Amino acid sequence: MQRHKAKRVEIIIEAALLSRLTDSLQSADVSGYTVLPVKGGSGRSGPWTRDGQISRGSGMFAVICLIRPERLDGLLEAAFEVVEKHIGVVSITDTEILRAERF
Amino acid sequence: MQRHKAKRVEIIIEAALLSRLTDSLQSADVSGYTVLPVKGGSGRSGPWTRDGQISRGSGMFAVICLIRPERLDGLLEAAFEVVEKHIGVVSITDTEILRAERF
Amino acid sequence: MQRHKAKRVEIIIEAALLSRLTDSLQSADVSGYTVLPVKGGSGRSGPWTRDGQISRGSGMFAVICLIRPERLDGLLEAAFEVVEKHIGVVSITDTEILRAERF
Amino acid sequence: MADIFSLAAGNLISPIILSFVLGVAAALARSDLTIPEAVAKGMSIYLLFAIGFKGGVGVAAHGVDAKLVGTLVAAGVLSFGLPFIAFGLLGFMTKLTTLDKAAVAAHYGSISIVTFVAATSVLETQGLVAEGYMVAAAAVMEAPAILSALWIVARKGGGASATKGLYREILLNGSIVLLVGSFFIGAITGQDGLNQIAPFIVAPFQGVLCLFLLDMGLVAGRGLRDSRGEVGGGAIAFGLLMPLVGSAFGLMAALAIGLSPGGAALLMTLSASASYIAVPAAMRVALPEAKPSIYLTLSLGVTFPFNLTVGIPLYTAISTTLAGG
Amino acid sequence: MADIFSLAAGNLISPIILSFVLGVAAALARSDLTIPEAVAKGMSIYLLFAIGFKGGVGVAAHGVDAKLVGTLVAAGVLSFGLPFIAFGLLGFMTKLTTLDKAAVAAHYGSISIVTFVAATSVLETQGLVAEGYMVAAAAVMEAPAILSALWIVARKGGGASATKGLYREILLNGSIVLLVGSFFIGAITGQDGLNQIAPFIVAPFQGVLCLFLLDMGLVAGRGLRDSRGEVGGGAIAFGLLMPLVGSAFGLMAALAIGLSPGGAALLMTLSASASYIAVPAAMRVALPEAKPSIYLTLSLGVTFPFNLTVGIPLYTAISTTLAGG
Amino acid sequence: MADIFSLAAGNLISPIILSFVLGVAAALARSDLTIPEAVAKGMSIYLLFAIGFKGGVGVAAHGVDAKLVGTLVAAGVLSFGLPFIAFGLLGFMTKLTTLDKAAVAAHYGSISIVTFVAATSVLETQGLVAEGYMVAAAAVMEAPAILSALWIVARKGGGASATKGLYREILLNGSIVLLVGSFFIGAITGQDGLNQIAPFIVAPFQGVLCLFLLDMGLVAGRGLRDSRGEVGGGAIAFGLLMPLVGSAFGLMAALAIGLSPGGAALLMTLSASASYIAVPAAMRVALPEAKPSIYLTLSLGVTFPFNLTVGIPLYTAISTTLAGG
Ligand SMILES: Nc1ncnc2c1ncn2[C@@H]1O[C@H](COP(=O)(O)O)[C@@H](O)[C@H]1O
Ligand SMILES: Nc1ncnc2c1ncn2[C@@H]1O[C@H](COP(=O)(O)O)[C@@H](O)[C@H]1O
Ligand SMILES: Nc1ncnc2c1ncn2[C@@H]1O[C@H](COP(=O)(O)O)[C@@H](O)[C@H]1O
Ligand code: NA
Ligand code: NA
Ligand code: NA
Repeated sequence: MQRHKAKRVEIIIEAALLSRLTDSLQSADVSGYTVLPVKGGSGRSGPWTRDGQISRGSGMFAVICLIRPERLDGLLEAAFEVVEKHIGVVSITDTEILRAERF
Repeated sequence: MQRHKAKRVEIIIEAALLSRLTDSLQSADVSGYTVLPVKGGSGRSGPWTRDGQISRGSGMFAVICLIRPERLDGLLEAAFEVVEKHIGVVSITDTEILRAERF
Repeated sequence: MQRHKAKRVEIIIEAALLSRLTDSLQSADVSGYTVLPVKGGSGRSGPWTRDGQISRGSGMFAVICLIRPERLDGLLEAAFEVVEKHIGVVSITDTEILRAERF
Repeated sequence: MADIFSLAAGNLISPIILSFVLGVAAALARSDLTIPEAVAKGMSIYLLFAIGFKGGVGVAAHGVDAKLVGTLVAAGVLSFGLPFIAFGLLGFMTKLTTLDKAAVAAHYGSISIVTFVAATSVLETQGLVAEGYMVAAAAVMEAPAILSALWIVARKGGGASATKGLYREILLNGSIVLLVGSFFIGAITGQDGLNQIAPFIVAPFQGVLCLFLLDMGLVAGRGLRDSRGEVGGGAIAFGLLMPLVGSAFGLMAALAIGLSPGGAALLMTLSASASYIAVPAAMRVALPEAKPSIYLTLSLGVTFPFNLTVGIPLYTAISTTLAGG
Repeated sequence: MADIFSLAAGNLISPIILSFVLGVAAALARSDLTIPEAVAKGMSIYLLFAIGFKGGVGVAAHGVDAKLVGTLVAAGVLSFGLPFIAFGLLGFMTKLTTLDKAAVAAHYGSISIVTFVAATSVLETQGLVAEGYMVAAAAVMEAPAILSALWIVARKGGGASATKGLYREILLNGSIVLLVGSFFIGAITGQDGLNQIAPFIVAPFQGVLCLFLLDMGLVAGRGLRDSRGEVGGGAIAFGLLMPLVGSAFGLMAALAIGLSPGGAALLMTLSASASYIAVPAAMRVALPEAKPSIYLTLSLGVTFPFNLTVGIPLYTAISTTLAGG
Repeated sequence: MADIFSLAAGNLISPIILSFVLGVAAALARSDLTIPEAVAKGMSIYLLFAIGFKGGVGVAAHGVDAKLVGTLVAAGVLSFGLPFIAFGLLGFMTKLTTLDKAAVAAHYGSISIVTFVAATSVLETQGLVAEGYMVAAAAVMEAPAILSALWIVARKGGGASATKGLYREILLNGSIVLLVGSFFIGAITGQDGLNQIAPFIVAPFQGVLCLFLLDMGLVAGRGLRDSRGEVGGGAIAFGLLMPLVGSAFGLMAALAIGLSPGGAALLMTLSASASYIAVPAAMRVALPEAKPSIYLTLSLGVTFPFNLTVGIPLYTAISTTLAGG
């Protein structure tokens, strides 16, 4: 099966900012992403779990974008605009995809 | 700690097809996988979120398979049989695993 | 945007051991991780899904750690202490991160 | 006619309908109001269990009669037959592909259990009693329409994939199993059983239905918002006409069988309603190229609100007039 | 005074308060007791729907009068104004940064709907009736305080990011939409509507509130456990003083408007309470550098338990004395 | 004996049992019917809270007497002791490894709270009143059996890892904390507290139990389906015999203490039941090499249905005969 080089960007971000991130991605023409729920985690601001949150806007999500390598920079800029001042981590991994015409 | 080369295959697939995919993997002798819930996403068919679905069969899941490199092709064929006509993305990443005797 | 080499460690582990794993990570000075819920999976002990569990301690979680390459071994040792005798898989992938000062 | 309008008005300002309207309004205004998926599923399990159980108790109380068999047969025939009528109408009224037409047709042959539940609660507030086995008729009507649609596609040379296991899956889908199962539990334990759990399945029923319809409104409203433009005027007209056509067939069957006015209203409602749970899931497997944005928008965004607001009071009024004592 | 204490004692050993205490104790003891997020959200939707609906029915029953407008205006003024007082007090009592002070101030201008709900259920057990539109006052008070805080930060040269859409988001957040929406449903359907769904929204209300407060206790307890040390003595003193200050302003407004004793107690409670749902979410977007560990610990870990245990009985006693017949 | 059979038959066609049967049947037929995890946890929290609270109210009403202490001591002794008997029986009846035998034994010394809840609701429908503090006995019996199992393994030279924190975790696990906590809330607030929340924790209790047992049936059925073959005939025979043995010890203790017939039936039920929540979680940590497929199949797939259908009516009949007035 034909595979094509791509990048897998994983952004872990606060729930309150999720719609801002996806809007920003959309306006940078990144229309493919998948959002996974996050149950909890830990970082510089200490540990937390979702069941211990009462606030709707609380918790975090993981956003996964598969994207052609040449479009990576646009994506990162769009993401960074939102993530910048906030809690959130971004990682970029080399990957391969099937059916590249979709991306 | 001894690490071994492996592939990490991530398949994002419609809920209605999940059991077909796992059946197909099983019959291709791929008996190790993990299924993560997906909260929402966006692609060519537009954005969606799980809380906005009423249908049982709705939503998507992410299936992760760690597999020895030499068994990758069998896995991809088995997966592709199910994914082919449907919504869904497949990515393959180089990775390393501990305790290779398990895979 | 400046990117830095890092490792992405993904540990799939039983719910009953999650707090032991995160404690062990903390005491190895790994204070950054994200926990994703797992809906189901399959392995040597057969398939299962979360909706088919009644036990609180049941189910599994996926723990993702982004970490500087030089700190990987400490992390793996801390993780392995907990994972060793139990169900659970560990994979290590090369990745890149933004804002390395956080890690 | 005056009756129908006052009935419709009375129906429209019930907490149930207004909760649905609130949901639609919140979704269209892009509020972030959402009901968690698990809670929505929990409520639908509650509603199915309650409605099935009460139906079974009804049968235990009034006994099985010849009408029961007639009703179940009629239900099966309606579900098999209506997709062909829907497919034909779609040919006249829209330019959809064969696949899309067949998929939509399957939805209209099948039923919406929430519409059925809403109808039973309208009947209740009007003091009309329906045959308990109407719940069984609802269960019977879930699946056959899917077969008709696949048969249409196969005949037209479309690529329906008769994937193994699909039929088993449809027949054993959670809603049907729960509905039929709780029907039998109700039938076996009868009034005694009902007395034990009435404070759970009878008293709070209408209230839970409100919150459930709030969620349905949110989902329908989001669907409408996102699919603007994809569904043409012809298709929308179909979504308003088909329930009337379906209910007319339901009425004929009810009169032929001799159902009570309440039973007739429910059979009309079943025939008029379109599925948005079981059938979409089956279509994703069997006809993956058919567009969900079309069939979901029609069944959930057009026909469901139509039945909830205009349809149910209309069917009730007609059936009390024609099948009435 | 004796009255106040016996009232406070009576309040303290209610199932509601003890459930909260159980939650705090379980969290501090590091028990793994948790209520799933979806269930907690489901309960909060239930509570908002019930409280809004009952408020609307109250207005339908007693009619709209001049006091209603007065109350809503007063509510808006209180929510706009209290943050300035809070900001000033914080300047005296703590060494927080301007950003942190502004963020905390926003929380105290806004309201905690669960505190409000707990107060209504205390009133109920005492046979006090409040104006139905107090629910609308609660909705009015949710948002203005956020604007005041952003205005403070802008004046002090802080970096409030007036991100587009924030105001829309605040006004259309789920809690407000559900509260206002169900208020209107209650007002439209009136006593008839209430009769239909009373077994759902009236009878089990107190019990659901118990489980919800159990969850609040778990969350507050975990918050207290994790934030030990981050919040100084001055801040904690503020968290105990500010509700008294806020309630005094609420009382003055209530007396000026001429609210009933029950209504006065509720306006005092609203003014005394601090948000921990809507405002924190807005702060993460608008003032991301302000520390959640400070504002959440104060509003949820200090002021919420204070109001629940000491505040509500105190406000009720004062209002029945001063506004009382 | 005739009595026992008619009692058993009456019990078997209750909505509660039939809901469990429906769940098992749906799972064996591979239906996709599932109850979301969050909803199932929510229901279990409801059941624990309600049963604990009512127990506490019972103690508040009837007062603490010498029997209470006796019952709690007996409960502890039973939970410590039964694992040794179970371990011995397993040695005769099966070829399991020491680790697996010890793990299974731990389950049978501990208790199944849902079996307890089902027994209380059978007692209720028969008008039998049990001592309120039986709930406390249930809480006492959760944990000691785990210690016995670890002690057995340690003696036999097995590799039980006495991981730090395990004991704290067991004692503070959510179920115990909630059960004991709500017991105290009930005891403190008494009949007044119960009156406030009875429409929530009393009236709908049986109905919620039905849905919960539907879920238990689904889980047990799936477990049985997946573990076919792994659990031999000897082990299954143990799963049917051990509850009878356990209940005999429970009966002796009850007679010695002088419990009422209802109380005796509950202590028999507790002794007869096997854990499937607290103990499995502890075993995964302490004895990870023991096979969950064995202990879960036995406790949830064999003993739980046995107790639910045959055991509870049997224990009730025996206790009303022997301990009865
Ligand atoms: N090194 C890391 N690896 C994985 N996730 C992380 C890491 N650091 C932070 N996170 C996630 O980001 C959230 C916020 O991190 P922080 O801003 O450092 O408190 C944490 O709760 C984790 O979910
Ligand atoms: N480029 C992408 N990266 C990550 N997930 C994607 C991507 N494209 C599609 N998806 C996921 O696949 C689903 C269906 O995609 P589509 O078939 O393009 O509508 C989306 O809702 C996403 O969850
Ligand atoms: N090869 C694999 N790839 C991904 N996940 C796996 C794999 N093997 C096992 N798992 C996960 O680990 C769990 C336990 O595996 P096992 O111990 O082999 O039964 C499974 O239920 C899966 O969730
Ligand atoms: Na139909
Ligand atoms: Na306030
Ligand atoms: Na036992």
